[in-house]
Amino acid sequence: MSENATAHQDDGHASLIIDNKKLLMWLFLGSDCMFFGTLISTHLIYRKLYPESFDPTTLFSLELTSFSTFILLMSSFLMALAVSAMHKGELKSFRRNVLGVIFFGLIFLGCQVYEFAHFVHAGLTLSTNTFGSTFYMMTGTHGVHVAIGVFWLICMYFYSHTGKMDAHESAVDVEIAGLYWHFVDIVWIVIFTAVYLIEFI
Amino acid sequence: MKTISNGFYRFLQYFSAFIVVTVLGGCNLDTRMSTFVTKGPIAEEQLNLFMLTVWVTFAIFIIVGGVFVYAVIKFRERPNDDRPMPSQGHGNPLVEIGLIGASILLLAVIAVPTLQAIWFTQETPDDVESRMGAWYSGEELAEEEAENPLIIKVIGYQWWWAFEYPQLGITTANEMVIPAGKVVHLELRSVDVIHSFWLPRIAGKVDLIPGRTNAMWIQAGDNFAKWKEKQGIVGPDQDSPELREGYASYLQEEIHNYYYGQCAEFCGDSHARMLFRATVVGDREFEAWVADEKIGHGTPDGRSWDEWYTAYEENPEQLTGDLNEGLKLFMGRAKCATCHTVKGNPRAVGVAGPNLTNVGARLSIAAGWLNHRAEDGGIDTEQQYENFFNWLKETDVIKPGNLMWEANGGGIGELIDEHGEPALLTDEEINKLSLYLQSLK
Amino acid sequence: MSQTQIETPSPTTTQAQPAHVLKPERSRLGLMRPDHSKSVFIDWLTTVDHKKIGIMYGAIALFFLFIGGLEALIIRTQLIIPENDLITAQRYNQLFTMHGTTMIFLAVMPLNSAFFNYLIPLQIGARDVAFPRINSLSLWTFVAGALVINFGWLLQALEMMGLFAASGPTAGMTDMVPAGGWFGYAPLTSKDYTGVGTDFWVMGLQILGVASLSSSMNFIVTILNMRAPGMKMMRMPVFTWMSLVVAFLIIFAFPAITIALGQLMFDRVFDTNFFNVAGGGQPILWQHLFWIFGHPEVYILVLPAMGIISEVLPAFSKKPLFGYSIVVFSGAVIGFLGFAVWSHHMFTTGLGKVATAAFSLLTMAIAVPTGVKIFNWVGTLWGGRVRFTAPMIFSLGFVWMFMMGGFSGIMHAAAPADAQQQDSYFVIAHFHYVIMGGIFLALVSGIYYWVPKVFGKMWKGTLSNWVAVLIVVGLNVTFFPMHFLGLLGMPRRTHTYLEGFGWASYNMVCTIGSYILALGILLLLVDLIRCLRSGEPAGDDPWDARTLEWATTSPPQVYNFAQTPVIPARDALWVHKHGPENKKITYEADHGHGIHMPSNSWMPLIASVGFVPLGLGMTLMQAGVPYMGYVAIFGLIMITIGLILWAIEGPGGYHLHPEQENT
Amino acid sequence: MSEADYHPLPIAAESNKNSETEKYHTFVNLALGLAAITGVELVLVYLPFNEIFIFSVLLSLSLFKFVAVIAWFMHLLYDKLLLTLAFGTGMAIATGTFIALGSLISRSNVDMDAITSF
Ligand code: HEA
Ligand code: HEA
Ligand code: HEC
Ligand code: CUA
Ligand SMILES: [Cu+2]
Repeated sequence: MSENATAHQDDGHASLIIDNKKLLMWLFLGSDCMFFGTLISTHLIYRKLYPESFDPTTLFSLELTSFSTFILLMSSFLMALAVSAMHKGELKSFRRNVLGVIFFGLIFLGCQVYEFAHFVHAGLTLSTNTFGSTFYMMTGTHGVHVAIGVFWLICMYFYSHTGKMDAHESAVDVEIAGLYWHFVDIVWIVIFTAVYLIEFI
Repeated sequence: MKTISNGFYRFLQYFSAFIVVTVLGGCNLDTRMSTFVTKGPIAEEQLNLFMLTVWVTFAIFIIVGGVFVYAVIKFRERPNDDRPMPSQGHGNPLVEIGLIGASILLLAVIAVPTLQAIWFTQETPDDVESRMGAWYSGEELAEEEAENPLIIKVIGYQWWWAFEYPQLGITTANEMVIPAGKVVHLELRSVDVIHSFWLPRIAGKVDLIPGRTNAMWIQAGDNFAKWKEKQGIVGPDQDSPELREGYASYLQEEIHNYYYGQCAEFCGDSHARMLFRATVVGDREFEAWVADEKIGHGTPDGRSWDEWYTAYEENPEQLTGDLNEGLKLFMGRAKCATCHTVKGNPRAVGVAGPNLTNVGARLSIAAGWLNHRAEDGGIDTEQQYENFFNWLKETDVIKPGNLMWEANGGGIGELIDEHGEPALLTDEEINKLSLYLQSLK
Repeated sequence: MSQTQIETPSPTTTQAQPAHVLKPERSRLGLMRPDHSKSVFIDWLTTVDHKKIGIMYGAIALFFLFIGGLEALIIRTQLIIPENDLITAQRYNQLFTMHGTTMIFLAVMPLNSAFFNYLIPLQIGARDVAFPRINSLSLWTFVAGALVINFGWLLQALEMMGLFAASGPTAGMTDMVPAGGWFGYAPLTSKDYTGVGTDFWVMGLQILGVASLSSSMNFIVTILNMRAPGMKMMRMPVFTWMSLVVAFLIIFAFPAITIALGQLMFDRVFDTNFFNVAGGGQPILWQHLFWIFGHPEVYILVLPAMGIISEVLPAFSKKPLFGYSIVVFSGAVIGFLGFAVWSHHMFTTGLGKVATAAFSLLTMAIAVPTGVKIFNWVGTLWGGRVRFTAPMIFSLGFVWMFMMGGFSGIMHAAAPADAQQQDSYFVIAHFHYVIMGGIFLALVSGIYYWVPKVFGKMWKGTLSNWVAVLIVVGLNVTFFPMHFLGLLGMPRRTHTYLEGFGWASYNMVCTIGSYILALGILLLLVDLIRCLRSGEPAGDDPWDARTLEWATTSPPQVYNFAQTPVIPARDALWVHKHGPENKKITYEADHGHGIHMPSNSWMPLIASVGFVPLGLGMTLMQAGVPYMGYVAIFGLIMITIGLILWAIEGPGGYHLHPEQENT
Repeated sequence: MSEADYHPLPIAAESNKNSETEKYHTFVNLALGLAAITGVELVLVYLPFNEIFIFSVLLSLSLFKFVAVIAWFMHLLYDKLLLTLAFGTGMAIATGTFIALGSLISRSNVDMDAITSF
């Protein structure tokens, strides 16, 4: 989280003027594309192979999922504000926004837990069929990402109360947390369309 | 099963043989599973393409390697070298582009035949003379079957092969029989893990993947047209009894044979022991074989099966003689019939193991691992007996992990007597079973 | 350790800072940092110095090279005669699986990593990598993964002594060591067919994946961000360039296998249907996912080797690399194309004509950029002054042998021909030529080239010639006959074969060759030990080399360069030595606050060690060992705590003042 | 990429204040837009239009959302090109692999008899 050998950038090694941590995060996200790409591919391939095996429209509630999509998008918005606030050094506004993000993230997770519970109750488990396997693993991995993000932001929130935040370092830390959070959001954008919406056409 | 008596002695034996072979013989490329000596259009096409890649890369190797060696020698540092410092140039774009162009050109030389070969080998041709209707004169075929080539369903099991002939209603195991010179269409499936069907002299491999059906075509020997072409007889309508005869003798002399194949995809403990055979025969021979397979076997003493089973149930002591005893074991205590089918025998219809119809006529058992083919191509009966005996006695040693030995209580390694105590087959029982199996031909 | 100082004046160096002068400080956690520890042990365990980490990577990799080689020797001994029964089928399958896995993931990749770690910061004039503590995490996580993946051997020994039996979901299965082949094709790796060995394999690879991913991201940042002033991208040494490409390959290729392994793990633990045929799973999907990773993986292995060659050949030809930019570019093209050819490992799976054709052509296309490299290496020699030093001999061997391996690759690429070659010994021949004849020779070349820099000792005598002769002869005797074996129909992964197929004499030659090879490698070790024990001081630049790492002391100081160098040209040191006056390397003035060094830390080690209980817990749970779930959770907690403390403790750091010491 | 000269990191806090306020408006607009699009999507799937049409509209809408979040929320638009390259390469390889995989695996080869449970 706060790893940076070049904290003392005066050593003069920054050839590209990108912060190390930020670059690292973007690389991670590029790599994460492949993770989710593989998961989503698996899901869609099995959907394509066995369209008759399962009709998810009987289970999915588009209203609920749209709601959680909306929630996640708004959390992204708040996250952007939080990063902005940090850049301006407005700690208060930062805290407010981050709390919002955490709150929205928790709502999203709540929706997902509810959804999973509902599906399992309706008889779709990991081992029911390929749909169950791919769906849970994919959305579950996304959920874990969200949970990690929430945990991270909670840590940040508390950290902001220790008074140890310095405008320069922490702005970057918050920014990369933000990058992560937005990425989780865009993955959901893809999942929402590719997994939920197209089933209803 | 042969056990290794003296490892070091055997090592010495092979080592001296090896010296002799390498010094005197050079490389013998005409071996049982050689891809160099082909006996069918697919393997031939594959070999030709391979040789093309060999020559092209060899040429590149000579040129590039030559320049490389020349450079190393010519430009080596000599003692007291007072030549000026080499120029510190950074390359020459023209040379680069030229070499890239040359590489692409050479690749094209390989690529075009590759594409042709892909289409040739992967699309079952509609060869008129290979249609069942054109050559098969056995029992009546369904109308639509007459338009198709012979179809064989190849099914892979850990670690053996089932060959079903759906058009003919027969099934055999581990030794397939196919007609010479005819296109045969294979449908490949697996029931457990991935296997791969490889018959090197006739065709490269195609995998048997569970959850998936694959197909390939094979042909042992050329068809008439191709043969004529190779004989230098041009013109598509050339046909005459003499030519037909020449073609027939080509098939008889060069193609009729016993071909070796092996599973080529790692499939568990006994992957190394999952071999198979293809016997390539003439049309009439093939029909005779099919007829034989269809009839299957009668009882050892010539009664009808109904009578035999009545006797078996009412007073089995009446059924005497090694073969009857063997069959009683087969149906009874040894539980063989729960897994094996013997055509004719109405109660031996198990499907967990290889179909044993005519197993006594096959030249190997245990999926090609235990062989009893004599020098002359017939059966070495002593060896055959020994093989059956060893197989039944040491199934798990010969093929560790195979289903026949341990199958959750159903295998012959788990047999129990009437008190529920473990009771493996005795040597005497195995003897009778082996004799019975030998009689299945 | 590497503080040992050899008195060789150089423009960059000043006297070493005696470590004990500095006192460890407290971290933000309030704990003492393990800096400047007098205990060598603690110092190495907690080090964040890329050079020490590199040395440890190298040592561990060499260890596993020997393990993997020993496994290979047992394999070869089993195959020496037909129907040999030295080892059982099951043991044989375990041996080749572990041989492949060990060699690729635990020997060659970490050996590459050793070179990355040691050289990249030196070559670009940096103090250290961008994230020293992540670097330490990568190392120890790699060790944890290696332990987990090899743990099966211990369990297997217990099983054979009757002290352990699997009782969980894999009850009754006696294979405790991975035995599914290095590409673990489903459904053989499902729990119906293999036991807890496969779980070790899955968990071990997952953990190794974490290590590779984290170190790759670290290196990309390092290379892009930490270059010394003037070290433009197109001035970087080719080795660094190739490492950059490899790091990108890793971060884009590893996710595919991570997910595939995850799916496999779910199949085994939660009965999911990814590869379970009865439930609609498609084993073919595993093949795709594996090779989407697997093919880039082989370029991950080979590109660093090509980088080494591109350093050694110019150095000993006294010429710059011919066509630097096109060599760099072709490296990147190889990397990129590497993602578009994976199905050439699946030509026999019934891809269909069009797909077969497409992958066939794309695969052939890779010959072009690879050829470019070969041509440029030859061009480098042309008109140069070729010195037959030990590194050079191995590099020349590489060009030759790799070319041969590449050619059999092209033969594979012709899909119909490959139908006869796939899964036969021809494949084994192909890739051992590119790997042993290629990568391994290059790595040995690299060892001969850089050991004087790393340890400050020079090689003695001409034992290296024997090493070269034995290795090159050995590998050709071992692997050349395998081409014929394959074409004569011998399938790979067979623990034995029948007599009468014409394979016996070839196999015997191969086996004899492998012993020659082993002798050669043994001698390499002897030579290395001799050099380390009694080599003469090497001096800063014993080879009259071209790149920046030779501008500092041998061995380099903890801080690499006392002052940051300013790079005026490609091949900076060469230009410095022989070029015009205005192209000399200059050094930035120290602003008086000394050199900032990152602090050592326990946290990466703690977090990494957590992977051991996590990995073992998860696997042993499958084998039915009680309470293992808790062990796994304990591991997870350990990792989390390690990471949190890591974040809180802060990077820390101290300052060294080389100048002052001097006075 | 070949940036040779180096500067210390720009100090973000002060100098960025103006641009941050500017961004604020962009963010608000974008958030509204994203919410609206999600609404449109939800309605769209129930409308009785041609399937292909709906499908392509959905695809472009989500593509827009995707790109928008990356470009503005994640500042990629304002940031170094290199970051776009790093992320874009991953994205491109992932997409390419997805397309290739999707077209390589088809139902025609599936052995439906082997599947016993759905
Ligand atoms: C470091 C490792 C490495 C490298 C560099 C390569 C390089 C190549 N490999 Fe290899 N390969 C492996 C490691 C490697 N491979 C491994 C481990 C396996 C087996 C995995 C397993 O099944 O366990 C394998 C398997 C494998 C297969 C699958 C075989 C099968 O299972 O059926 C194929 C098929 O196309 C293939 C092709 C190639 C090609 C075309 C190259 C090319 O990159 C080679 C290019 C080089 C040259 C061609 C030589 C120099 C060029 C010139 C001098 C220019 C002029 C040349 C021409 C115009 C032809 N490889
Ligand atoms: C980096 C990769 C790498 C390397 C370096 C090697 C090195 C060697 N490999 Fe490797 N091999 C693979 C990767 C590698 N292999 C892979 C991926 C497979 C496929 C696995 C699978 O199918 O799943 C394989 C499979 C494989 C097989 C086929 C097994 C089969 O399919 O049945 C064989 C058979 O000969 C073999 C032999 C060798 C030999 C003799 C060496 C030699 O070069 C080894 C030389 C090293 C040493 C010899 C060790 C050092 C020296 C000593 C320890 C000497 C001191 C001690 C004594 C003499 C007692 N390997
Ligand atoms: C639990 C099932 C089972 C039982 C019971 C069983 N077999 Fe088998 N049998 C198999 C299987 C499976 C194979 C294939 C093994 C292999 O080659 O891997 C086989 C193979 C054989 C073969 C070799 C066939 C060939 O063509 O290669 C013979 C002969 C044979 N069994 C005879 C018998 C006899 C006799 C008995 C009774 C004593 C018996 N089997 C009982 C399952 C069974
Ligand atoms: Cu079946 Cu190997
Ligand atoms: Cu490959």
